[in-house]
Amino acid sequence: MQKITREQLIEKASELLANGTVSCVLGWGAGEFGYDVTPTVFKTAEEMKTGFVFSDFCGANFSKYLVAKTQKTEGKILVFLKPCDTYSFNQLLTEHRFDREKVYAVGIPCEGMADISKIKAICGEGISSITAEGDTFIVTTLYDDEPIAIEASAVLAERCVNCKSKKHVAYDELMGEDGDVLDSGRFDEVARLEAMTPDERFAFWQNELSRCIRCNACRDACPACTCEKCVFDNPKSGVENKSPANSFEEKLFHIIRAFHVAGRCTDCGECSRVCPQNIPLHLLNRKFIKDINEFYGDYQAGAEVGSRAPLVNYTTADLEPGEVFNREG
Amino acid sequence: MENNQYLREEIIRMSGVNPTKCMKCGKCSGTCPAYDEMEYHPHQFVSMVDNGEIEPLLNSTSIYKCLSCFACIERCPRGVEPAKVVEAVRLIAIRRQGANRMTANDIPAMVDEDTPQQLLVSAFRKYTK
Amino acid sequence: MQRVGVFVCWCGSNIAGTVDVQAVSEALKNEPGVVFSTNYQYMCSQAGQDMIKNAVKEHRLTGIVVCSCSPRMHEATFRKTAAAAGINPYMVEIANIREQCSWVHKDMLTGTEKAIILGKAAVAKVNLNTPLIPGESPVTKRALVIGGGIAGIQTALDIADAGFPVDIVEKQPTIGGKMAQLDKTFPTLDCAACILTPKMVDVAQNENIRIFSYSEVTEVKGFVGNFDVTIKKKARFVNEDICTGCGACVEKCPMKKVPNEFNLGMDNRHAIYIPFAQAVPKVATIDPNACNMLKNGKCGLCARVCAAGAIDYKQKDQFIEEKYGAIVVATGFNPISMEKFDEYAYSQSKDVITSLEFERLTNAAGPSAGKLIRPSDGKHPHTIVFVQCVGSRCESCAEKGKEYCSKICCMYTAKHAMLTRDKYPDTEVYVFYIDVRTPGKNFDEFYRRAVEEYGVKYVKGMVGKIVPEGDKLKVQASDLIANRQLHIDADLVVLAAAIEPDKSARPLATMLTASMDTNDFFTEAHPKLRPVESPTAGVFLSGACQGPKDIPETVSQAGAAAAKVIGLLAKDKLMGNPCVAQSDELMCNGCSTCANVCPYGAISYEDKEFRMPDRTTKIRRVAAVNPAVCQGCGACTVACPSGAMDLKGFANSQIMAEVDAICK
Amino acid sequence: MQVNEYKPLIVAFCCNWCSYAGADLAGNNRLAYPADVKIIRVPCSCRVNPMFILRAFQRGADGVIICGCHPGDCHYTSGNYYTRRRMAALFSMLDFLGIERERTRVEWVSAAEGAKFAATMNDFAQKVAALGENKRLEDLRCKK
Amino acid sequence: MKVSYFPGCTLKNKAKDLDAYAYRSAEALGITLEEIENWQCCGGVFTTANNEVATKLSSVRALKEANDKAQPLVTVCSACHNVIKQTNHAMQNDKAFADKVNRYMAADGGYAGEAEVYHYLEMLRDLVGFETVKKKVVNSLKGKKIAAYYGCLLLRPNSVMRMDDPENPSIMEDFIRALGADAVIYARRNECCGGYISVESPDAAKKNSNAIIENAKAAGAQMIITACPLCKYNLVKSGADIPVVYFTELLAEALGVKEDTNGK
Repeated sequence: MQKITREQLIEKASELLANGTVSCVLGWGAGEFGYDVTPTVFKTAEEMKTGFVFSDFCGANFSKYLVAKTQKTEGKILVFLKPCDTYSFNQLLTEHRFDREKVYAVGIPCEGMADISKIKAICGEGISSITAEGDTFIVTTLYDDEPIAIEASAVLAERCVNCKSKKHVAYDELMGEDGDVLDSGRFDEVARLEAMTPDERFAFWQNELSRCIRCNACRDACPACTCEKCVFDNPKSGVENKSPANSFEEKLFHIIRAFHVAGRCTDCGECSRVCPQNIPLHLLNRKFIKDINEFYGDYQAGAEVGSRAPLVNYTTADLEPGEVFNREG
Repeated sequence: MENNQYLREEIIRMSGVNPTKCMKCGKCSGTCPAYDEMEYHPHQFVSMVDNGEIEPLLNSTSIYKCLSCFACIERCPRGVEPAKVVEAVRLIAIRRQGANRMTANDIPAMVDEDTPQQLLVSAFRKYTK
Repeated sequence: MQRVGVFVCWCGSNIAGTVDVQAVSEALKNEPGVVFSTNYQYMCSQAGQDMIKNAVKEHRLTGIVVCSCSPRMHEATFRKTAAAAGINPYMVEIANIREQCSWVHKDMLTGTEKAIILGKAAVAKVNLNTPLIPGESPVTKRALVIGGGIAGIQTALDIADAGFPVDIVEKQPTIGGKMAQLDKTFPTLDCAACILTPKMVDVAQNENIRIFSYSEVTEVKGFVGNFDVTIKKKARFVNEDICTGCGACVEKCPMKKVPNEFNLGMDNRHAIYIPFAQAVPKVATIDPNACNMLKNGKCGLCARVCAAGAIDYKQKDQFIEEKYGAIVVATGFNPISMEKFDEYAYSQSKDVITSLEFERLTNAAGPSAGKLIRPSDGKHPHTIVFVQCVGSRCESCAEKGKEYCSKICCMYTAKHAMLTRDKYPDTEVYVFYIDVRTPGKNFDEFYRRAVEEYGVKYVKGMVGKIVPEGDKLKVQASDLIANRQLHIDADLVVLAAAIEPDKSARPLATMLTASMDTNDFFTEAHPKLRPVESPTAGVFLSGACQGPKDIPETVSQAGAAAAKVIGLLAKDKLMGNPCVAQSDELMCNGCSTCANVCPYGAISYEDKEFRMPDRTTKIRRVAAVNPAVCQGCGACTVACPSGAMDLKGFANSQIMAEVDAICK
Repeated sequence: MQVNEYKPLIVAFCCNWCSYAGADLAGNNRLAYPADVKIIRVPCSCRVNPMFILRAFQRGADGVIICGCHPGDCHYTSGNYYTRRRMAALFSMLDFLGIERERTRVEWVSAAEGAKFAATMNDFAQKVAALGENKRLEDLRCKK
Repeated sequence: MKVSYFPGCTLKNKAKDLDAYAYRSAEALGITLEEIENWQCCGGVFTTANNEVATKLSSVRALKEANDKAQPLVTVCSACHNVIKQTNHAMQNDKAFADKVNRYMAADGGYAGEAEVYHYLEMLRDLVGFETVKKKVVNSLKGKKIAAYYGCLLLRPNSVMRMDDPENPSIMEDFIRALGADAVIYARRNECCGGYISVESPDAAKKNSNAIIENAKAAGAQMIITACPLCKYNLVKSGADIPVVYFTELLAEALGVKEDTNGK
């Protein structure tokens, strides 16, 4: 389903390793199952040939890893960036989180990534292999005799269904064609919730958030959450809280987290992708983005390096907090 | 004094003009090429509409004298766009039943051999609904 | 653990009338950290203060909570008491149980209950207080004034008179600014040169003042009391120290068709020139764009005739670095371009001029030697039309013009009209106005004189179009009072062009981290209470760079700015407010979010080396707050995503503790 | 009448330069407002971290109000402009989660507006009291 | 290069010259004018009220046709140009208006103001380039003092028309210079001739037109050019004693295509 192949990427990486442009490659490595991948550093072409993976399950956004990796690595790191990753990449540069000079970014096209939970919803557990054939996935499981064929479009990740942009906003080199910023319906779900009564909204979120096990996966995957020390881990912050407990921080973790990334969140959707409880966390971020767009004019974090986020900016004519609720009339 | 809020709002809505932006400098009337033809002048249109005094304007031939040359729109320092106000008042007048100012029967008397079609078309647009 | 003493004040019956003070002091005894709690009739009295001092000694208190009136009333008092008792003044917290409790609640029960909670909150906070010491920084006792117009001149003279050295940086070859171009000044009509040039001479002769003319500020570093400034002294190809200003070079220079900017291009000057007779410094300058010698090496006449040998074709731009304690911005204004207002035919007729051009035309030292003539044919104009508000008071989103009132035009137009009628009674003078705005001492009287005594015809209305035809200017305008359209055949039209800040102001503001409004006027620290200070500490504002101003207003603001500078330079050390932001380097991401919201430019970034647990080192960018510049608003603390930024005296943990205490 | 019996707990964050002085002025003029309102002094409304607000709610506050200088009058020139944006976003988010929007408010009160301060607090306290106890943030994550 | 062309009512009747010269000159400059099929009259003046819809449909249809062909829409007549450009601007910026229009347009498919509208003069300046025009001139008009008469419709309102500086335009002067003649600058070149008021009050139109001609003559003009049939009519009717011609005629003359060679 992806237009670019694993082989093309390995070839590009090998070439850049060979000519000394980069000293290592930050890429997707094989995980436990075919559909789970893990960020891996490859030092040689040989390592890549054995361990590098590129498939419809390589949704992971690697921008965040550059913060730590650029500190530890001599020479440049090659990183493959899908369009949505490039926004995070720029946002981190805006925040001076890594040295641009130490990265060689190759933009790669993305046809949208698959959501394994959607596949599991169809095939159940026990998947032993998934192969892509054209626009179809062939899934074999331990429990079914016959492989199951699934339309790729039916299991596209939510964030890819509502892809905001196929355009790369940062790269040193581009493989394939660049796309455009898309007019997606990504705020439709937020708007649907907004149209509910407060009681319905409360019920919705109570149901969603009550599933949280405070595993911190959302935070750990989020490219905006790169703080040297997270407030939730810092005893001095007054909100320290590491484990699930029936206390303040526990309940408001997601609100605080969403506020901390408001204006910085590029809407990459990693939080929801990695949530083991399938909580639609991205909706919190999108609510902030939608509000900010509506209150202060359209703003896309990471669209350009050095832009000033709306929450750390103002005009004298901004709307009043009380007017927020009266806008509809 | 008359204060027709309904028509005031209607004119504001149709024209998209905010008459309160006017600072009463008179530049519109200073620049108007049809000034002498008018009973009420561009600045008065803005001020009278703002005050809800619409009937005198509706009943005046001034509404047919604006040339739509947009000089007042171009030169107004406050972006008030008086010509749009005049236009809105004219439309309200002309949309009233039987209010056409010109009919096809009037035409033969007006034309000469050089009269461009544009002239008749424009006049018709301005004088009839 | 803190040892906290609680002191509940009765304030006579002011507090004790609605609050059971005994119950409050009893209740607070049980709070964590509290080792002593008492109440007294008047805590702020000498006896009350002594009670606190004694308790500090007796109970070895480290923190004090006073439950009393508003901290805005007596916080300073109790801080002094604490200091006298030997503990840090910032270890005092006040619970406001008078204004915000006993005075607004009626029954004893609710009053007492709330007072206890407020007391608890104060105790919870003081438990987390730390001793704070105001930062100190030295002050370089030298001021920089940027701009050598009347604003800069007055500021510099006042500072110098107080005994501090001042440098003026002026981008033109001479100081004097716009005022030097004016003819007479309202409302007294004394000649501008007569009152300005003596001041210019004073500047030149004042031992405390150095003039960097033909110079620009190119870099500013540092902060209040300690600015490092780089000044570019542009090459003028004349040795300033040797040139006597005799003018022999100017006379001999063969390039004499250079538009004279001092006369706004209405006549010409030479390639080597002295802008005007009273220029300070009175030295020649070579215009490199006009001089043949500099362009193609042919000529050299001026060097040959210069007896002093001051001409130096090889002179280069010089960069001077200097330290300053304070910087005054006095960059002034310019009339806006009339390019977009061609309904007034400014580009089509030489006889449509701006008011500043009119000043030059009536100035005895101007291109027509003070004789009012039509620039096109030199004839005497009989009908003169003045148009006010050209480009002022336009809609904010207008494509041409400015939103604000330029403030000075009403008065100078009245002046021009009056002087014209006075000198040339055969003229007819019309002034078209929207409103005549003349607030100011003797201003309206002045305008009325123009009308009543000098017969100037004021017409309420605006000119819509000017058509040059033949040797006339056909003015079409509205007369709103008479409700008619006027048509006047004029000989000369004078446009009162809006004024705007000098173009050099914007880049300068960036260098100074001083804020500007959307019109590029400098923003004051507080529009009413700190009108001559920029929000950036140590940067002061003088004259029209802050907003349109006439001469009297400019001079008073210039003096005020000087007073502020003197107040600063008089100090040997600057004591900061200790309640300033502080960044925890270990947690700081270096993301610059805090610097974005800081109104004072107090936050900078540096690369720091950190030792990691695995013994490697890591270089990270981290924020550093300059305590001398920070004013302690706390905007950065909320903007900071990692919580690295905190505010001393109002720390996250302290406020959180107050919240917890109240919500228990 | 029974509806209004509930005594809410209200936390008011007041900027030192305007609203806190406004509250003092209300006191000077003996303009009564419910004792349920407890004021915390901050140097500027922009010092109020959303975490403080959430903490107050979580610890049982029924309403939180932030008072600052009128836009354009900030002692620090721009602090309240940031407050305005932050709180617009935060309160909209709380509303999105189904928390009653009447429990949060931002009000600009100058040092001269003692009467406004008292009136604001009376009005706010009354509205919050009408809602009764704040359970929703408490219950947002109730394990079923 | 092919462009869509909206001639307008007058160019097919009383101002056939204006049309014919436009065709021939364009051809000489390598541009094919492709006339909009079944074009309808623009209505002569743009009704500024935002609830006036039906009168603007003909312009929208023309715009849509040009856009469907991915061609810019070119007009010669100032009035058509003004109406079509203002309509297009409203389609782009006034959603409520565009929605109403698109309800009428349902059968033709929607339109949202995507087309580019050029006046013939803008086409010469921006698509052809006056330098190119200058090179193609065969009969230089050297020595002729020609005054450009813009009138109101070409330039105003500038926030929509975006053709030139509305108070000090230069596009027609540059055009005149490209043909080798001298351009005469005079202040009334952007004042109204009186427009359709000549129906009701011929004297008022005459007063305006006279002032324009006198102003041009005082500035030394020997000829006036215009892009608007109504302007031309009013100027001529007021008793102009210098020639008033369409700019396309001048262009055709300079390009040497004034005489009809194709029997067109």
